[in-house]
Amino acid sequence: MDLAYGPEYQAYRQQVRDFLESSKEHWPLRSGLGKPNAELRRWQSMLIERGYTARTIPKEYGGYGGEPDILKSRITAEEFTRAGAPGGLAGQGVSMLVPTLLDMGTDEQKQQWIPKTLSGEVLWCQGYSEPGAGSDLASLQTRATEDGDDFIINGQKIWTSTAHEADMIFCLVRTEPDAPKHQGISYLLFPMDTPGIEVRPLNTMTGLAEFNEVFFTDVRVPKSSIVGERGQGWLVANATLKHERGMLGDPNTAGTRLSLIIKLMQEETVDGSSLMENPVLRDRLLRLQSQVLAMQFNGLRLLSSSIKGESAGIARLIVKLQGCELNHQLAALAIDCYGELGILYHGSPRLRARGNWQRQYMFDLGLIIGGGTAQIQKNIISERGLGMPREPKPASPAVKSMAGS
Amino acid sequence: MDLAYGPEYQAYRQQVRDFLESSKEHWPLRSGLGKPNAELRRWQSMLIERGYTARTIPKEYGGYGGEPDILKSRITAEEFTRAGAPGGLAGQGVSMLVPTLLDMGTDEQKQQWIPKTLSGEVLWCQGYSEPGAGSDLASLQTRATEDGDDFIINGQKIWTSTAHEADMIFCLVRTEPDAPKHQGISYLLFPMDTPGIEVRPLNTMTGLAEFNEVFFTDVRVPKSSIVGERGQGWLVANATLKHERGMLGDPNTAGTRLSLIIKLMQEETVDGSSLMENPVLRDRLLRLQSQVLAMQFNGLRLLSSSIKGESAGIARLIVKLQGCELNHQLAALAIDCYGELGILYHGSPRLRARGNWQRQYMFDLGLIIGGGTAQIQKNIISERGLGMPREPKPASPAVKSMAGS
Amino acid sequence: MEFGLTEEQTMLQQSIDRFLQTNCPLDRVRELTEDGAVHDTETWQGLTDLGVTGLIAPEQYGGLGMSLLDAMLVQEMLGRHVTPVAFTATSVLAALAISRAGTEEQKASWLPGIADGSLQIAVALSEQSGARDNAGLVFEDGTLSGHVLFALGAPEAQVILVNGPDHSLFAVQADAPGVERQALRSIDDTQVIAEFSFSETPATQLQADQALLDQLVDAGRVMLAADTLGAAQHMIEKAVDYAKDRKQFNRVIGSFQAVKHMCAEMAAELEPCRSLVWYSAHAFDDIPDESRLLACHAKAHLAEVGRFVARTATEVHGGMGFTDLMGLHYWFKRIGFNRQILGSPERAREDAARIQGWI
Amino acid sequence: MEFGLTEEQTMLQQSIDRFLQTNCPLDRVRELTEDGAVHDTETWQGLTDLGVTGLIAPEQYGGLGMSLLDAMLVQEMLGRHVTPVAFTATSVLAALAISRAGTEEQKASWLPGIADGSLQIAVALSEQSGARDNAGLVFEDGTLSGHVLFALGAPEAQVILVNGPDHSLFAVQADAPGVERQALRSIDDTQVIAEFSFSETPATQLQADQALLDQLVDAGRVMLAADTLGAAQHMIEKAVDYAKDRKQFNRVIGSFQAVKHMCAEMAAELEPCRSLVWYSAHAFDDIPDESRLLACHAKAHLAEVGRFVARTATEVHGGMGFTDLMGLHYWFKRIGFNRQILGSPERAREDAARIQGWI
Repeated sequence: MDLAYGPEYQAYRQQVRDFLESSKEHWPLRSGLGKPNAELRRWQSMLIERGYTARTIPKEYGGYGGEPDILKSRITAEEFTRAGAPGGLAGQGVSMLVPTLLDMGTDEQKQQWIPKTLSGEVLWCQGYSEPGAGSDLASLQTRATEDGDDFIINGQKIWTSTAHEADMIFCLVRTEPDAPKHQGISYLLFPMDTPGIEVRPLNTMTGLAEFNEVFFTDVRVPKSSIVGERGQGWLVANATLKHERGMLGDPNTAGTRLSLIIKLMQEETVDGSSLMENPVLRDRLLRLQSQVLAMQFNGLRLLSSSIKGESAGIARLIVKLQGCELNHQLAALAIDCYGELGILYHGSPRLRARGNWQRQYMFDLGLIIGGGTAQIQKNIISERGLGMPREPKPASPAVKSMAGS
Repeated sequence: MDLAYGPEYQAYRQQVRDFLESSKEHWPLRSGLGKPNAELRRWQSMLIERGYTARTIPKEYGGYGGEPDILKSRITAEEFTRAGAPGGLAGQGVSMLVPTLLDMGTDEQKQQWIPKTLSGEVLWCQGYSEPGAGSDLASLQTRATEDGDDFIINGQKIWTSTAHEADMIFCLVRTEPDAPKHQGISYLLFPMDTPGIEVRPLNTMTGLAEFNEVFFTDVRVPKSSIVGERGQGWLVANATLKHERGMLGDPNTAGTRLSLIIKLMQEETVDGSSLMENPVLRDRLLRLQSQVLAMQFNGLRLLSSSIKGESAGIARLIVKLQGCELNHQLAALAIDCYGELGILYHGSPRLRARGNWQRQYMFDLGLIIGGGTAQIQKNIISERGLGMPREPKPASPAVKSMAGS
Repeated sequence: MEFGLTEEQTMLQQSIDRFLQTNCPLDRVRELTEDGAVHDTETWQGLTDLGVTGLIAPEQYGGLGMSLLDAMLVQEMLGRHVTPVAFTATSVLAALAISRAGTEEQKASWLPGIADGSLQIAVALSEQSGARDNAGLVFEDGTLSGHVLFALGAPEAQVILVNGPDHSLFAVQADAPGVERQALRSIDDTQVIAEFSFSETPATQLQADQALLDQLVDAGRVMLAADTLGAAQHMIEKAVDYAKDRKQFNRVIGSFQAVKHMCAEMAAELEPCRSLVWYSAHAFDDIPDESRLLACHAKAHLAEVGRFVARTATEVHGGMGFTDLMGLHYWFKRIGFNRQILGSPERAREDAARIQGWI
Repeated sequence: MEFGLTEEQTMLQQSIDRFLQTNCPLDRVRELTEDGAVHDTETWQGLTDLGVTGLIAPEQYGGLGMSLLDAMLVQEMLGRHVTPVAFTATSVLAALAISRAGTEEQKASWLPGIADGSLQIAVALSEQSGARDNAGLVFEDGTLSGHVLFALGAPEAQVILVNGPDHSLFAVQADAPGVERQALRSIDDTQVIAEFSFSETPATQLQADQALLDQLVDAGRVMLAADTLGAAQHMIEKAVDYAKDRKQFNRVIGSFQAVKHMCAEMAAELEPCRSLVWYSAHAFDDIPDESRLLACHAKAHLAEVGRFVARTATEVHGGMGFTDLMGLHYWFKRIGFNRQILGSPERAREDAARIQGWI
């Protein structure tokens, strides 16, 4: 057990701090997931130059070209958070498409897309989910039929964040309708301004349109847009889906929320007494603090396993399930602490924390559902983590009558 | 909404009170489920004479021969509880075999067994559950093979309370091994001193042997011992199993426990302060009080539905699930209130309440599991109460290979 | 002995249910509340025609003089249909306050308007369950000054009933000098809340005392519990229907044990709540000794069960529950609103401890 | 940076695991504890041979001078095998107390015996986490009078360490005049507790203060949390194995989603606890500023998760879990015992609030 990072890393940390200290004038005003402006792209290029983002991506594709170093990545993240500095670009192009292309793309595809994606010149959206295929993603219905050297795509995608601003989409479509459901899918890249694409904002319970629906009507795309083999899109996508699931439930989010709640309980009053003097709310806070600490230390354990290249087994499988639920419970406590004030929203007078707690309480529920519902997570934990059997396949009605049961 | 019982019932209540007041000298010292002594049998006969027990059982079978009257039954129960008076005999013979015989028995069987059972002359035990057939009771394996006019029984039963004292057993055995599993079972009555029966006490986690295992080795029983048709034992048993499930989770038990906890929280101290002054424990108490009240009022609603002969639907289906869990949670709170004292047991010095809370905490877990586990209860609520589909039958391996999937 | 509804009560509830289903479906609610909370005067008029607005007001003033149990049954249906009308404020709380603590003159001037649906009264009691942001009033020289938060009632209310210092209750004309109304916007745009500021505002005092204020809080809590009951019941029904219809992995999701058990747990938690709410309303009407305790428990318990149901029913709906498409969140938010107003569950339980003499 | 166990630590744990599995299986535990709690001297001897009893005692007194983290790993295995030895009392709490607050003479007289396993010391600290039944001591004229409850340690302990008035700590010879030991029998016969009464009993004072007493409570809490971790982990493994084996309705029950999800929930709750317990022990050793807070959280959180796992694993076992046949209840009760001793979870959380200056 050694929680110190060693002299090389201390030096690295200092270097990051110095950079952040000296670069304040370049910090972009807004960051986030949408289309980056010039200021943001300049910042991105400063970060790549120093290896603070795109660290392990080869230089020839516009990355820093460094060796993987989990500790350096973590130190970078810690220092950026501590300083309140905006990070590098974080859209789905950078986090999901780039790793996919590095793994499965042709040289040409890598050359063509990775540098522009990293620099922010091209913004991507992800076309995986469909209204009829939620937890059962592989049952997707969007179809690409052949027409000479092209595919003609028809169908619908949902939960497509940034679709309204994106230049390009990486998209799963069914190219082999007669193949078994996991084997008939291909992974395509095409521009969002291709004729026949319509984007409609998707409002959620938070009152915001965090997502979109995307409709395809006879959208013509050259067959050369495929990444990987035709019909193997499921494999291509799955290689990076894991990344997405691993990111949900981050214990550092919970840690930040916990600190905010401690502060609010010390500052807010009812009938003149601070909320921290309320033993029942305090006990709830402390129960959650136990869980936050446990998840943070679990995160250290995962980090340590990654450094050693070991599998952390169940400790990793549970992060999404436990982390998302914990975040939801923290938001619930904050709302309860505010009492009547806790229901205010939509920029109301007397609104606290810009309504973030209510928004998060609802958005967290979306996260509990999305990226693999809690039920799917529990299936995964029991099957992959504990080695329990899958549910037996149901006898289909036809088979049932054949078997006479 | 009218919670008053009306003049006829007021008068009845007074009559019960008067009886209890004037009969104190006859109250037996012990009651319960085991073999009744002379004192207890005398008391039982006094109660039958007045219709305070065996109320609706015809006079010719030794009952009171009254019309069913749910309110009178409830008033009787209320007044006996209030006075702390021992009730009538309550073993499985009275509560399960007698209704079964009334419903499905031959005249001869009724004549032969009901009067002796009601009077306490004959004590019964129940042979349903088996080690290999828990939630899936119909998969029972105890086999009865034919030998002339007799069956020869081999197999094992479990959870057989009072088996060590019982004179007779009502027992489910498989008489038709080749029939579908629900159709090959028969319901038999036979003496516990038949050669080949061995009773072994079954210790549970409470440290007591509340149950037994019963082993049958070549036990010879005449075929005439069957109640109902041969092979229809499943139907015969199910008619009364419902009664058993309905009895578990009684909200009055929870009400009594709640009162005891209130008292202990007012009386016990830590560092000189009463536990009621601890806001966190008090809040837990109040949460449980909400639930106890809700379940008690739900009980009133069920009573009202019964009087009107209406089905109470979900309100009845949930009683076992919610009631048993509530009782368990109440015991947990009591243990937590006692702090370190809460772990004492086995007649230890400084033991509180004779260790009842720990015993109940564990026994309640047995009740949550027994009589249909919580999982089975939720299946029932969702299927019968909410009309949700049953789980599809799994494709058997043979069928799967036929269907080529 | 009968623990249940009379035939008339069942019919009342059914007729409100049908009326709201036809006249104020979700599409209408959506449209009306697009820019914030409103009081739906058209639906109010329909309810007036059904006699509902005068349910509590005494017969001699044109009302029906019915019980809180009846009013609770109405509110349950309003929750079921997330109806944007301020029924509890005017027809229940104001009607109770004025008929119990009003002078003859006050009764005569306000109760007929409550009964015929022409008068809207806002009610500010929230400081009874904890003052935030230094809310509170002073009464000097026949005028009120200060502010009160979380007043319930229609934006166009002509009269405001406010809880003042020393267990007092005042009626203020909405257009009196020094009155300012500031709409507060909550997650739930189907229920209206506002803040009122007064500055040397003339006010008429009612003959209130702590007991009356307690009764008003009790009645309000029972009504909020009933609203949550109706909303949560509806969410369960929607979840069950969705689960029977939606397919994943070639099966309706309602055949997965995990989904079935989520639905079973919701039903198992909510069903006993119905009896608790019935009893608490009945206690308010007929068993005064138990009324306060039961109101606390109904409010607190429905808040907890409501939160569980709202969340679980949304989960059963998967992504669809999270979007605006099906509008499930209208119920989710209504339940969330009811949880906090007139005392959080923690507060209501603390009150319950006090009522039982435990602290 | 490494958040995990060293190779040596893993080997230590594995060797204890193997030793206990071979030498103190459930059958032996059953037999030994049939009439109440005992300290298993034979297993203790085996642990002594493995060097475990002197783990904490400093090297100069024949011990190994290792860390609480190492001791915690041992205790986890003792919990895993529900081993009836009083390791925490003698080898951890007494060793820490004497090496940190003993005079040279006191160290020399007791630490070697701790190190070589020949000395058993009982430790009474429970009044630090709340006095019940007027427990407490007075110290006058060099003697102790009064009584202490819930002392941990073997029945044959030769020395008793007791927390006295004004943050003091005393050592008493078990055979000194006026000492009475009364065994308390708990649900868990694998752990020994007793009450001691003193009547003008000569006692030797150690150089303790509140800080030292806090450290002892912290260490005790971490050890109890580790014990629950080991016991709960074992219960999950047993439940999973049982579910893979037991058939109902022609399927192994482990293929039912409800059963799978119960197992997944247990694992999801318990797995992060491992890191919490590791960190809390590490903090005791190396990050004193965080030590007290972490000990409270480890104790409280493992108590809550332990209760959930104990109950759920029993449910997965169905009726078999409830009977004595498989002995699953030994783990259930061990977890139940650990929950209450040295401060209930509510108490530990209250302490955590105080440590953070929140109250």
